[in-house]
Amino acid sequence: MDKSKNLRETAKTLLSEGAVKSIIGYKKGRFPFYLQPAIIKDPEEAASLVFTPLSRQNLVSFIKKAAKPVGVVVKGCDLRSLVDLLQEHQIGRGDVRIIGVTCAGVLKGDALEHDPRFKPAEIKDVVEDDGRIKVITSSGEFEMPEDSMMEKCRSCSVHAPYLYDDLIGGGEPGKAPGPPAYPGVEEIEKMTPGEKRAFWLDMFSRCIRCNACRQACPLCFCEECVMDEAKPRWVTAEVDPVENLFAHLIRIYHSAGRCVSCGECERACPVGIPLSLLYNKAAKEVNELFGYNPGVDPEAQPAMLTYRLEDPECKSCLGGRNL
Amino acid sequence: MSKAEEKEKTENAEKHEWEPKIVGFLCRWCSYAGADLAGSSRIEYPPNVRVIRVPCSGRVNPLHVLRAFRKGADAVLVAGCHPGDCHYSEGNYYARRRLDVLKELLEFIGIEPERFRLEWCSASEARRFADVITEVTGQVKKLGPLNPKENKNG
Amino acid sequence: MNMKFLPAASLKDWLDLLRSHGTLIAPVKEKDGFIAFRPDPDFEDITLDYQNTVRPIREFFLPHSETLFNFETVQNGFDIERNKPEEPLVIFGVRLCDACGLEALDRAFSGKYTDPYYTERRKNALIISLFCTEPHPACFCEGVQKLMTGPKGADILLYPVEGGFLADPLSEKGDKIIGESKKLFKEPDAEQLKAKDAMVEKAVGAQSCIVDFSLLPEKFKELPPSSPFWREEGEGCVSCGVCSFLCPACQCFSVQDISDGKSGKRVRCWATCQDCRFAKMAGGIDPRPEKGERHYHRLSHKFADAPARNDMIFCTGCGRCIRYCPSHHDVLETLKKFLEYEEVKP
Amino acid sequence: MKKIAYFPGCSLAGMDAEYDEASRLAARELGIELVEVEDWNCCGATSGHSTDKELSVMLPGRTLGTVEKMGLDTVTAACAACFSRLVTAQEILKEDKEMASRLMPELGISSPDAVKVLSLLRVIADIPKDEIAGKIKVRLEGLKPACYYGCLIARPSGLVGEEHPENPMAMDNLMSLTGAEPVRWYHKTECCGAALSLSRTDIVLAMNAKLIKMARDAGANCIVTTCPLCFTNLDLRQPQARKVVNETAPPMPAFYFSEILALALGIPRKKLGFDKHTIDVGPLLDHVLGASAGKGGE
Amino acid sequence: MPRIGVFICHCGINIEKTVDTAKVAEAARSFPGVVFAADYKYMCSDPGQNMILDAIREYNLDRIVVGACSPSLHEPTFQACVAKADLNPYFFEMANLREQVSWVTHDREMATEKAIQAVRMAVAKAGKSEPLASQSLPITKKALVIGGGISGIQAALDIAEAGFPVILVEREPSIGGRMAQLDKTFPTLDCSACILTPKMVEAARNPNITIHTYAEVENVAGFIGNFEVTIRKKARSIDMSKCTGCGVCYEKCPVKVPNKFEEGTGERKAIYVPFPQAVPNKPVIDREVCLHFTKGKCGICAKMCPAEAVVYNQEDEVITEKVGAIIVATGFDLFDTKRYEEYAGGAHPDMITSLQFERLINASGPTQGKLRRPSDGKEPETIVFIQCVGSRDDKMGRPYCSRICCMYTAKQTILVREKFPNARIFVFFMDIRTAGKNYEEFCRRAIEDYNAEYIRGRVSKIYPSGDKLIVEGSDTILGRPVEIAADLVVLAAGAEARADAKDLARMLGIQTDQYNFFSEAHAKLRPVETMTGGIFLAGACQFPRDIPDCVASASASAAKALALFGKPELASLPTVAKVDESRCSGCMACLSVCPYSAVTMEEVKNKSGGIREVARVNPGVCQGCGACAAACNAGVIDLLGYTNEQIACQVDAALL
Repeated sequence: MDKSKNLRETAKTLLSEGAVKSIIGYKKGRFPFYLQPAIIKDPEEAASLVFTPLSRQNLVSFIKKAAKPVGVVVKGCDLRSLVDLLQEHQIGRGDVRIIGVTCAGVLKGDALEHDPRFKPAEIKDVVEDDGRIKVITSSGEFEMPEDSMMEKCRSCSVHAPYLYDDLIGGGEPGKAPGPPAYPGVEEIEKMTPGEKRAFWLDMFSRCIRCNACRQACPLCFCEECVMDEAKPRWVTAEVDPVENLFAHLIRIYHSAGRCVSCGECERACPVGIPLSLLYNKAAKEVNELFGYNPGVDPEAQPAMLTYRLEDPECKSCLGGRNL
Repeated sequence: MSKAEEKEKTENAEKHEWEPKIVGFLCRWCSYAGADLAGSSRIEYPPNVRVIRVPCSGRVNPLHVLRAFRKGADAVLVAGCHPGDCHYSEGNYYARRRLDVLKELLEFIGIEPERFRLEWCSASEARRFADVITEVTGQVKKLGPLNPKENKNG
Repeated sequence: MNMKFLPAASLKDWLDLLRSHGTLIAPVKEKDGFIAFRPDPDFEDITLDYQNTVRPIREFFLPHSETLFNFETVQNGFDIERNKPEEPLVIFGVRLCDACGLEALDRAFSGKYTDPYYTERRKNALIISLFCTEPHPACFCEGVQKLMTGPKGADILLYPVEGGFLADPLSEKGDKIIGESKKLFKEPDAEQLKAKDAMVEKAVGAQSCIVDFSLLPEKFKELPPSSPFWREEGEGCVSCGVCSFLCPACQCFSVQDISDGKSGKRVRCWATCQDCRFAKMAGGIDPRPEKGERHYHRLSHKFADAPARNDMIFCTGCGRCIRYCPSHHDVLETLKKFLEYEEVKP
Repeated sequence: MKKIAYFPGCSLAGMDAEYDEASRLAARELGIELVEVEDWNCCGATSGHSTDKELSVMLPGRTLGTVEKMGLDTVTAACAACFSRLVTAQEILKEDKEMASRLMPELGISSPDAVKVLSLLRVIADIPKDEIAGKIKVRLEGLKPACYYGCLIARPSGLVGEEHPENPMAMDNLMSLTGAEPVRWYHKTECCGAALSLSRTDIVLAMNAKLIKMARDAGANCIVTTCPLCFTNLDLRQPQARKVVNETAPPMPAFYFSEILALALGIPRKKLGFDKHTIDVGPLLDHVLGASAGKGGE
Repeated sequence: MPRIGVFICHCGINIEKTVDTAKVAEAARSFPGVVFAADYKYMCSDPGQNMILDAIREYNLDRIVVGACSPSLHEPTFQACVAKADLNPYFFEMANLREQVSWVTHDREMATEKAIQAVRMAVAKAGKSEPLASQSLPITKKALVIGGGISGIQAALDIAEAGFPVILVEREPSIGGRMAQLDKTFPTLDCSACILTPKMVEAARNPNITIHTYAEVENVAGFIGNFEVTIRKKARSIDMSKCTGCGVCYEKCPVKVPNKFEEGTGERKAIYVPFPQAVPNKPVIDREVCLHFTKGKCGICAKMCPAEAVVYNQEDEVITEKVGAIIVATGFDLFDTKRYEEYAGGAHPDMITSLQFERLINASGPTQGKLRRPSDGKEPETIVFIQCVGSRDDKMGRPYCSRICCMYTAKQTILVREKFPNARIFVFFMDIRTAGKNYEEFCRRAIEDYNAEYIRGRVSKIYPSGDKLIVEGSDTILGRPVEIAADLVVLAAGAEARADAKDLARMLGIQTDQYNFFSEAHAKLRPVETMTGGIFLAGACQFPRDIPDCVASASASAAKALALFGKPELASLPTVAKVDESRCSGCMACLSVCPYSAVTMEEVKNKSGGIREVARVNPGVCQGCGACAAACNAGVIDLLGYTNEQIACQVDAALL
């Protein structure tokens, strides 16, 4: 089934029937290896919508400012951030039309540019063909290997959305996802404290504090970020690895119990800091400590806003132990 | 800091061995009262803890803990009423969740678990309070200074 | 000033000589493949295998953040202590787009108003460029600044040719530097010069530019930031400002005093006009609350105001803003549509 | 079969060989193999521990180290005094960090907790009741033991496990499983006088006479113990004690708890060293086993 | 820039001994914003406070920091002081240099350094302080008293007599409590019932007192002046309006079970009045044992009742009451003497507790006051009293003295002697503690006039021998073992906290000590208040107390409640949460974590004209815990008096 075609038809109907005022989807630009977000209001514009293995962006990030009711094209993974926004009262269920798309996985940001088999300039199109990703170039067709997909796609359990109003791409509706695999986290955990510090300070020496991670995050909906606050000034203008790291820890802590590991932050980061490791670590702990998997149940209370009497005691603290 | 103070400080530093800086957030109902009782009971403990009195362990914003580490704390202690004993009935349960996660994150970036403690200490547990401070101080002395600034390259 | 030939085998010796002129800065490939300019690298760590670094070199002249001075309150005012001058810099491997970006910065920081911090660093620096043989499809430096055919901004430009580099001194300083190490350089032969011309031609051909920049100043005057064009244009933007943070020609900064009320320091750091707080004033008034308005601001500054006031477009066609934009916004596409846009008058 | 290291100690290797024998047999029947600690040495009870603290740790400490080397995680001693010394040594190593760091490497102990020390009584009491009950072959109805624990099996409380320091019950419960009817009495942990056995025999005899009287008053027809020192006082010295108080009632047989258990588990009477007892246990056993003879006692 | 004044107190030598206060003041002069610093012997004294007032005027100070004792002691003192100079009390900040510095640090140099640090932090916080004000809140002038023993009755009567309504909740079927169980009272030997019963009746008759017996407090919400209490009135199975208390029902009831009131020494029926003088003197059906409820048979009581007052299908009634103050008077439990297994294995019919003794010697008790051995009904000839059973015994987790046992044991020896002039009466004691008016004289009388034989020493073992109990102990004065063959042994069981005290503490949000007794706000200066406003303690729920002490503390707690009711209105807490609505994104995190439902969502207009929801705090309801401030990711909701900025500044100052 041609998902793009299916999507265009659905979008056109929704807009022309007035079911939604706007639709957030993907469109092609000048370069065949990039897709851009498209926010359309006119049924005629629906013709520009596409869904391909380059549909990387999590479009939920654009939902807050869009004209409501808004239709939003979501992959199973993006859906989870939408569920979180519902949980956190950032949008009413009635204001959003969930256009779910089954997805076999999307490509990493630099997968096409670093492929030795062809040059970016040769790329003509990128298509999904029966669950495989194919690149059509002037020098032939190439199938992309699995490790060219985003990390989250390789352990994906939500190929089909589990909550939607329209399902694009057919197939069975998905099931509510279990906790993700938190790839890479364990390797860091195994390091010594000194190695961890060195690793992160090295990574954050690259950070230019552009805040793209924050801006691209669908869950960073605060009217004004604490990192921008002056009273108190949590983060100073000094861009050094330590300050960068601590500035980041604020976001990571704030993501705990909310972050659905969509990977937008890491994707948006221009300098390639493996941010997902940090967010996945927080998600992993929330899941292990409190059994909570965010972005699944729109009615559930986010993990940090509730508690259970039998929550584990902080490890290495005394708890009830006598000295 | 004035020049004279600075000079004096370096002199002092040379005179004494390195002393860890520990920031302690104490809930006013239980742990701060416990610390007061340690005083009235004349229980001596290391002078390394700098106490910030908060109404409840649930008031402690993890950002404050991060700030303490950022500004050079070698350890941070948050102490509140025992579970079930919170003056506000549930603040410490929220604190436990928040700080449990924070602790894991700190560990993940290389801050040893001994440097961050969440403790339950009631108004009557003066001895326990003193013991906790003594233990943390000892552990941190063993670990040495955290000061991430100096650890830029490992 | 004459072009010379530097055999590949002599590159190390030359770089070692250059180290005596200041701190050598060159591109280094890190473990995870990330390429960035690093100070004082071992020769073995220097890479020449890169399209371009993610971060342009402007950070060495206008750092992400720098302490301008320390201060302390005293009896009748402040004691101020300025930061000490730094070592001169020798930056090797700079793409022309980034070198040209410095020309834009020069106009901002060493023109009518002189910023001592920037000017001092710039004055002492030696920029050695490496010709870009395989531009990215998003590059348009030739279209906007004619950099392939009329290189500028660097002191020396190296063209990689068979067996070594053709070194083209673009400034007198560059010529002098080459002259200082005559032993290492040879006269180029015709074959090499021909290869260079072919290389330039090929690089020019690899770029595409779909905008006539000369029409832009008028158009910006015509269509105000409040136009629906700009509103729609901004809708797909996340306001991250990667476009300006990675831009070799952007120069906005912010200043912050970090103080305990008694002593402290004044810090200057990068800022982006795409940040919703960038133009916000005390009292909450924001002249550019919408993303489209901020896009208008950025682009009109680069393509209309700058040519008018500084005689230069503040864009060097490096393509970073297209490649690293989380939404892959395409500045040329926007400008093209902008030029074509006709406002429907009600 | 579960393997547990077994420290016999001097009594069981000599004077109280019947205890040793009964313990090994009973344990085997219950699925526990007692593996004798290789090259064991004196536990340090009697005078050893009161003269030199370090020696008092090193003597049992060597045993602990050996057990660790044998690759076993638990060691048991049938003798209450041996058990007490092993437990105490562990405790001192836990408390006295300085001594621990000095002695442990030498003794081959990796951590004071590396080996669990249990009394033989505790080892058997920890077997699920149903499991023991299922293996009882001879019900010892008519046996009315006064279970006598003495001072070392349940004390110091906190060190020796869950036994109540004033009213231990493990042996009583075990006896009940065999079909015997342990009597309720109040002198389970009374002193037997062992420490004064040689120096002030007069006191010891008076104490023993009282213990036996109390047991008899409570309705007991025998006394059961876990400790060779207690046993010596109750059995060997009973004739003397009787003279002191001019006792006219018949003598009170004394047993080790494992002897009773072995009998109930179907070990033939002849295999157990009852002939080594001073007080004749024959009539009582005849009475009890006769009663259950029909159920295949001997 | 604030103008901060710093004052360092010597507290006599308490601080000065280990802290160089002059050096601290000197250091403070260099802290940001500090324009004046001084040290003085006693800052809390009048001259000390005047020093602050003078400095405020002279140096135009607008923030005051005092480094002295713990703020829990003198913060209010100094807040009142700065208010005299028209400064907002929240412009005052305190550094704890005594409890947390000088008393816990012996090295003068280190203590001084720590003190400087503490003052630096207080200065930093003060620099960011804002003026805070209270709001007026109404006070519900009605009190709840939990527990209907002598303490609860006294507190209720005192409040009712002052003209305010009181709800008295008692979980037993009658009020009266422990005192109703006692025979005589020391040191006057008054009959306990004779002095208690009139009070019980008075409480029942007082129109301002509503008594709910056979009822329990199930939930407490709200805060000082404005509590909302849920009370479960357990089904009595009796229509109280019809019942005349004639007693036919319990005469005829066929079921007999041990009577809790008699401490198991006597029996009662399934339908019963716990004791003859009960208030209300109307029965209750124990559904756990009543045949009608357990087997579905019987029904005699209903048949016999002339008033047709027995209602088998009556259900529990749950009522809610609004009250302004709560007095906790839940009393104590008796130590479980069975834990002493060396005493005859824990239990023996002729070994009784002191409270059982009271019932056995009481004229209205099961034996009509004839003291007999429970085992065989024989008159005891040798009676041994053992003190400190479950008191002053670390091994049992009861290292404290129960305070009442020495006196009641002396009383009991006198009562025994009065009945049995020829009996031998022994008392084993550790120490005799008789601090109280006429107490020591009373005890001497027991020994000298009533010939009780006091033996100093503990009992190591009790065991039955024949029909006697052999008590083995030691006389530590004579230094020899003692063995007594007793007919009756009375164990002076210690007092301990109610088994469910911890649950009640949680419900009320008050603290308990390590033994689960309720904690007072200050051991000396606020002995009947708890740390939670509006909740007071009376009687032995706080610590073992005798009757006069219970009554005194009950009247004291009543006075505290009345002091509250005397105010026209209540000032709300100024340190409450506050929302910066312009920055709130309405995620409701604060609302989710607020334990007081003080946060609501309100619609406001956007700058762009749209409607959005933001959080708003009701400052009257907010109790200032700050859970919301820590939950708000954007830092939009903050806690006044402990703002994010203030804490951040303290952190910064701590690490300079």
